[in-house]
Amino acid sequence: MILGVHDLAVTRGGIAILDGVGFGLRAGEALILRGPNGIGKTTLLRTVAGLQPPRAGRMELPPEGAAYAGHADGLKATLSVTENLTFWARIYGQSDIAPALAAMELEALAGRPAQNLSAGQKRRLGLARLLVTGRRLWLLDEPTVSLDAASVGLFAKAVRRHLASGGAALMATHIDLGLDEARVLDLTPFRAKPAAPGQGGGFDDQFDGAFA
Amino acid sequence: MILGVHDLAVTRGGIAILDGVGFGLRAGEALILRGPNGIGKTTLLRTVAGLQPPRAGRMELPPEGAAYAGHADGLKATLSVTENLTFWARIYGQSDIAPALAAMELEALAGRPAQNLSAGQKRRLGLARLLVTGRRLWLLDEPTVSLDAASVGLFAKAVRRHLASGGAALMATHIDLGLDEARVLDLTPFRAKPAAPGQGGGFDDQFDGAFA
Amino acid sequence: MLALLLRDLRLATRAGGGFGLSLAFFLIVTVLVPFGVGPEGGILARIAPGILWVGALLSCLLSLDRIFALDREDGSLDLLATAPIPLEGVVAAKALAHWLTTGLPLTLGAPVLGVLLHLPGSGFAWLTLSLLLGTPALSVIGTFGAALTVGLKRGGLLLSLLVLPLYIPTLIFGAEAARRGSEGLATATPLLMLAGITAGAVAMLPFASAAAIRVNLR
Amino acid sequence: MLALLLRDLRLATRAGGGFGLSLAFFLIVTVLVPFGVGPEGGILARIAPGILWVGALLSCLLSLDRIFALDREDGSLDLLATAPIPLEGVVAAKALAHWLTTGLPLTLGAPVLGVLLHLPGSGFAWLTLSLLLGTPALSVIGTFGAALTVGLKRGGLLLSLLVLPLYIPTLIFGAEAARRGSEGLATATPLLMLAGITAGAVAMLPFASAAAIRVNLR
Amino acid sequence: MSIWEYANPKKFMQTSSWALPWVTGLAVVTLLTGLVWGFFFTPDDFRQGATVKIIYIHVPSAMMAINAWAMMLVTSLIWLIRRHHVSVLAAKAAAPIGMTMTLIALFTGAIWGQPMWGTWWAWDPRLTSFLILFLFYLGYIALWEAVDDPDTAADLTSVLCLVGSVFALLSRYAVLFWNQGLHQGASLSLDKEEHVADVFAWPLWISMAGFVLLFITLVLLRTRTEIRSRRLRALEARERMA
Amino acid sequence: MVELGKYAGTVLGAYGVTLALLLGLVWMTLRQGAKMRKRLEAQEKRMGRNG
Ligand code: HEM
Ligand SMILES: Nc1ncnc2c1ncn2[C@@H]1O[C@H](COP(=O)(O)OP(=O)(O)OP(=O)(O)O)[C@@H](O)[C@H]1O
Ligand SMILES: Nc1ncnc2c1ncn2[C@@H]1O[C@H](COP(=O)(O)OP(=O)(O)OP(=O)(O)O)[C@@H](O)[C@H]1O
Ligand SMILES: [Mg+2]
Ligand SMILES: [Mg+2]
Repeated sequence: MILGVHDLAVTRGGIAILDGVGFGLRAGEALILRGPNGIGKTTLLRTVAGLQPPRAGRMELPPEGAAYAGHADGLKATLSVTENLTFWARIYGQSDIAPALAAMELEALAGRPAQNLSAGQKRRLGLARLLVTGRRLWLLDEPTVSLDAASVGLFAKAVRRHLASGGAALMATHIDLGLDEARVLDLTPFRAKPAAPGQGGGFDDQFDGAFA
Repeated sequence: MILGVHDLAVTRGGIAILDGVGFGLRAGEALILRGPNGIGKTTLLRTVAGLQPPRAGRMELPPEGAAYAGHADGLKATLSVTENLTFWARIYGQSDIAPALAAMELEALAGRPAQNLSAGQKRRLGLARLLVTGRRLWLLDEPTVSLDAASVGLFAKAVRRHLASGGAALMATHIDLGLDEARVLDLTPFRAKPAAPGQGGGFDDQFDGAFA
Repeated sequence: MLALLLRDLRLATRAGGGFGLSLAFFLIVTVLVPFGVGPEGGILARIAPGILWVGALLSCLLSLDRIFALDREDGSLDLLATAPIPLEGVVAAKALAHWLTTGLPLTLGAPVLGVLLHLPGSGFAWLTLSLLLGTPALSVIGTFGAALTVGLKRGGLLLSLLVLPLYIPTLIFGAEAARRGSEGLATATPLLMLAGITAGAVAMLPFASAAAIRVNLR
Repeated sequence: MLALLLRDLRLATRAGGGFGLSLAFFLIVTVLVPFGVGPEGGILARIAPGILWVGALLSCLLSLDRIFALDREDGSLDLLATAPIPLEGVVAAKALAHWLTTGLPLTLGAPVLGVLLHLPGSGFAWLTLSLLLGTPALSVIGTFGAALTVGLKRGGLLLSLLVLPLYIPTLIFGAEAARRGSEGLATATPLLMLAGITAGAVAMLPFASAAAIRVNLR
Repeated sequence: MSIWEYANPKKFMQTSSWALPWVTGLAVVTLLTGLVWGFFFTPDDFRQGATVKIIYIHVPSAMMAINAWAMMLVTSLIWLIRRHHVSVLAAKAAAPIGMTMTLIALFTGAIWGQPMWGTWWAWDPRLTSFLILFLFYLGYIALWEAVDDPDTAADLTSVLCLVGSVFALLSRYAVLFWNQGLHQGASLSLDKEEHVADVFAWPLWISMAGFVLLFITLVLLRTRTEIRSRRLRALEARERMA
Repeated sequence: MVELGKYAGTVLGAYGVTLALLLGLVWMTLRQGAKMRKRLEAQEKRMGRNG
């Protein structure tokens, strides 16, 4: 078991968004989060990544943590493709970026400053970063935004290779990634219900009756 | 004829990207631009919008200009949904924002500051802005990024209504918008070829032989 | 245009919008100077008009990058450039909004800070008048600098570098008027020059700024 | 961590990265003061150490928002926070990079600007020494302020407002040491205090900064 | 044949490569003549002593500092009006030279000021104007560095040069109003009283000519480098698209 | 040799600074020129003279 999530509740801006979310992810498995806009996919992924604390529930994560890729790609506009990728590789203690460049077909752009890439090329570079983290668990928030069909294919191939080598991936997306083997979890049923009066655990739920 | 584009060449960072692009758009028509990442869809749309000068060719635009919606939505994080929309309506000399809110199902979020919207909700607000411009020609760059299936449906409905009322739309996208009546133009064949030595019109093409 | 002005004023007065912060910065610069040069009243009184002008100028400077950079980042500037209002009007509305949220409060706040620096009694009126005449020029010139650097990531310091030499004539005449006023000398010439600079800058620079923005957007 | 330090230095020295610009700002503040207070050598000499310290402090201040804001905007900070290096280390590397690109150049540039303000000959060595001891504290304290405001759009002026009170002790002792030095008095006490502030800030503040960033990210 | 033909880089490269050896040679000869004559073979001034020898570098560099900016103004205008690429590249090429000239005038003036006025620096109007000019150069160069699309940078720096020139003039008057100053008046003027003696004037004229020629040489060299870098950019773009 | 008297330091300093700055400028100009020429030649060799 790489990731276990039990009865998790997440909040955004102090307000409960999702409640009672639970799932597990074994080596070689991928799970796709779905749900309408604003249901809380981004919030859930950030919580699992450890960027914000859960409101309730429990998570089991690999000891070394997960590799997170959000809406923004963490690229420096004035550094070249190679320099950007090398930096992240060194941060994660890796050294070889050539396979990542090859996997996302970025070799031809290697010397180009990131600011001169198109939207999709930037995104491909952002995904190449995942390959140099060496982490087993990937958390991806709408990874294929702006990608054309060929690049979505590259991405799917990279995910498959990652799964085959014993990794796992949790992804939020609205479109079809072409990863038929992945399980799908629709978050709609977990939408948080307003806490019953006096029942919620947080400070904000303890007011009922205070101003009688 | 709402938009006529003849033999257009566009540049990015001083470098020719597309060459000889031509198409026409009549009232009630929609055209979808396709092509791999980095082919120049964004650049073409910005050129048609008048944000950058074409390198060559001719465009016929409606006298009042076009409504452009790019990757960024032009939202102010601290203003509410209503305030954001009212501002753009006033800039375009319109006053009624209620239909736009309704078309994008934003009524429930009307008082919420834009910073507290999810990625898809922001995008919906960005598209609602188009409805308050009163312009006949829409130029849309990846309009459905981050939208869920239901919102893509809303968007398609809004475009159809716009076309039915005599408008036209030019859109760049990688995914299926469910607008089957729209024509599709693949930009791949228009990729600019390096100017033949000494033939190009720009300063950068006049060098050949300069260093003999 | 009015819509734009009102929106900018509303944004500035919202939380995090920066209204009052440049006034606060002015306060802090004025407070730091006595810590730096020591507390003797005589010297402070002597340098007060100059320091207040320099402080007002710096606070103005620091708020310049808000003029266009935010609109550029969230795409509003692209949309404004394709909207049915002339870009010169956009620029003028932005400069006016900047003056209303920065220059005017600084002008009104300066006399209060003058007390901290032992500004002589006769100097208050002249200080206020010179700031009132001079700060519009600071806003308009600053808008030009902001327009030049709008395409650059965090152009803040470059912006300062470009704008400061342009500010020098305004500073010289403004501080000179305030200093002469506080020493009881004639102030007509520097005040006239100041008014001339402001009038000229307001009349001409919006065109240069709009041109710079057009270049930066393409 | 070393990778981060090197990246930040590289980013700073790239075009538009802001290296040298804070030095330029220092130069400009120093130049503006005579325009404000008038050209008389005696007065300038008297206020020179204080103005130079205030100028160095302000230039330092203006470059603070680059420390984290850019990384926040492009998502790097989220990624660094989930990376296998302690956030305290990230903060320390950032503060060091800031000092190397700001505090150190300011220290080296100050004597040259001293000439413009007629700093007395005996003052140069003490000015440099006090800046050398004091600027690391400015960088570390500034990093803390930047960490507190990292979540805010254009928090620049708010950042100044938060950091300036924290800068005051450093400024007082630094300027005092420089002033006494230029007047030929004993400087040991303020210099010792300055060294103490720097040592304390370097030892403690990175923890507070890392905590602030964690809070701001969630 | 009009000067607009030099908008073609090929034409400019050919002509400049033909002219360069001549201009360079002439520059070296005049500069050496002027400076050697001035340094070794002129008498001391009765009031200023040997320091008067500084005039042979101070005045020409001060003059070139202003002339370089004037040239940048003209070439920038030509770019804005006629889209003459070589013209704006020449403006870009001239800026670091003008800035160096400004620095030389400032440093030699400061060194001269030490014995003459007893201070390295005084807020004299002419000195102050030069300091401001230095800031303008700095801003202009920094803007070129910061923008990476060459035509965008050309447009922005040209607008800055235009607006900056107006404000530079304005500063000059402001500074004169602000402080009357210690500095020498123009000593090569026709006014008899102020006229420097002929023994000093000849080498001064020659080294001024030398500075002008040196400026032309350097502008040509640097413009050629700028044109090459545009060429390299264009080739790299072609390679990328191929 | 010329006699500079008590102003030797001043005059030599001024000439020294000037020479240093001028030589620095000339050296930078030539070095940048040579570097650009080399890069351009390498690129032209790689691509053929006209791309
Ligand atoms: C740092 C400071 C200085 C600067 C920026 C400066 C600037 C200038 C300029 C621009 C000129 C040319 C004026 C013209 O030809 O119209 C000039 C000329 C001259 N300067 Fe300076 N100067 C400085 C310091 C000094 C000092 C300290 C002295 C000596 C006492 C001095 C003596 C002269 C003389 C003798 C001339 C030639 C007279 C003339 O042609 O105007 N300068 N200086
Ligand atoms: N400043 C620049 N200088 C040089 N080339 C650039 C610059 N900016 C972008 N490019 C290049 O211009 C080309 C066109 O980019 P554009 O953004 O128009 O592509 P796009 O079709 O919108 O791609 P996507 O689908 O990925 O958004 C890309 O190959 C990109 O790498
Ligand atoms: N600061 C905030 N305060 C209160 N509510 C917020 C805040 N930020 C976001 N929200 C709300 O939290 C909910 C969850 O947002 P989240 O970004 O996680 O959605 P999402 O599932 O990723 O949506 P999308 O598919 O549109 O990206 C949304 O309804 C949003 O409006
Ligand atoms: Mg989301
Ligand atoms: Mg695009």
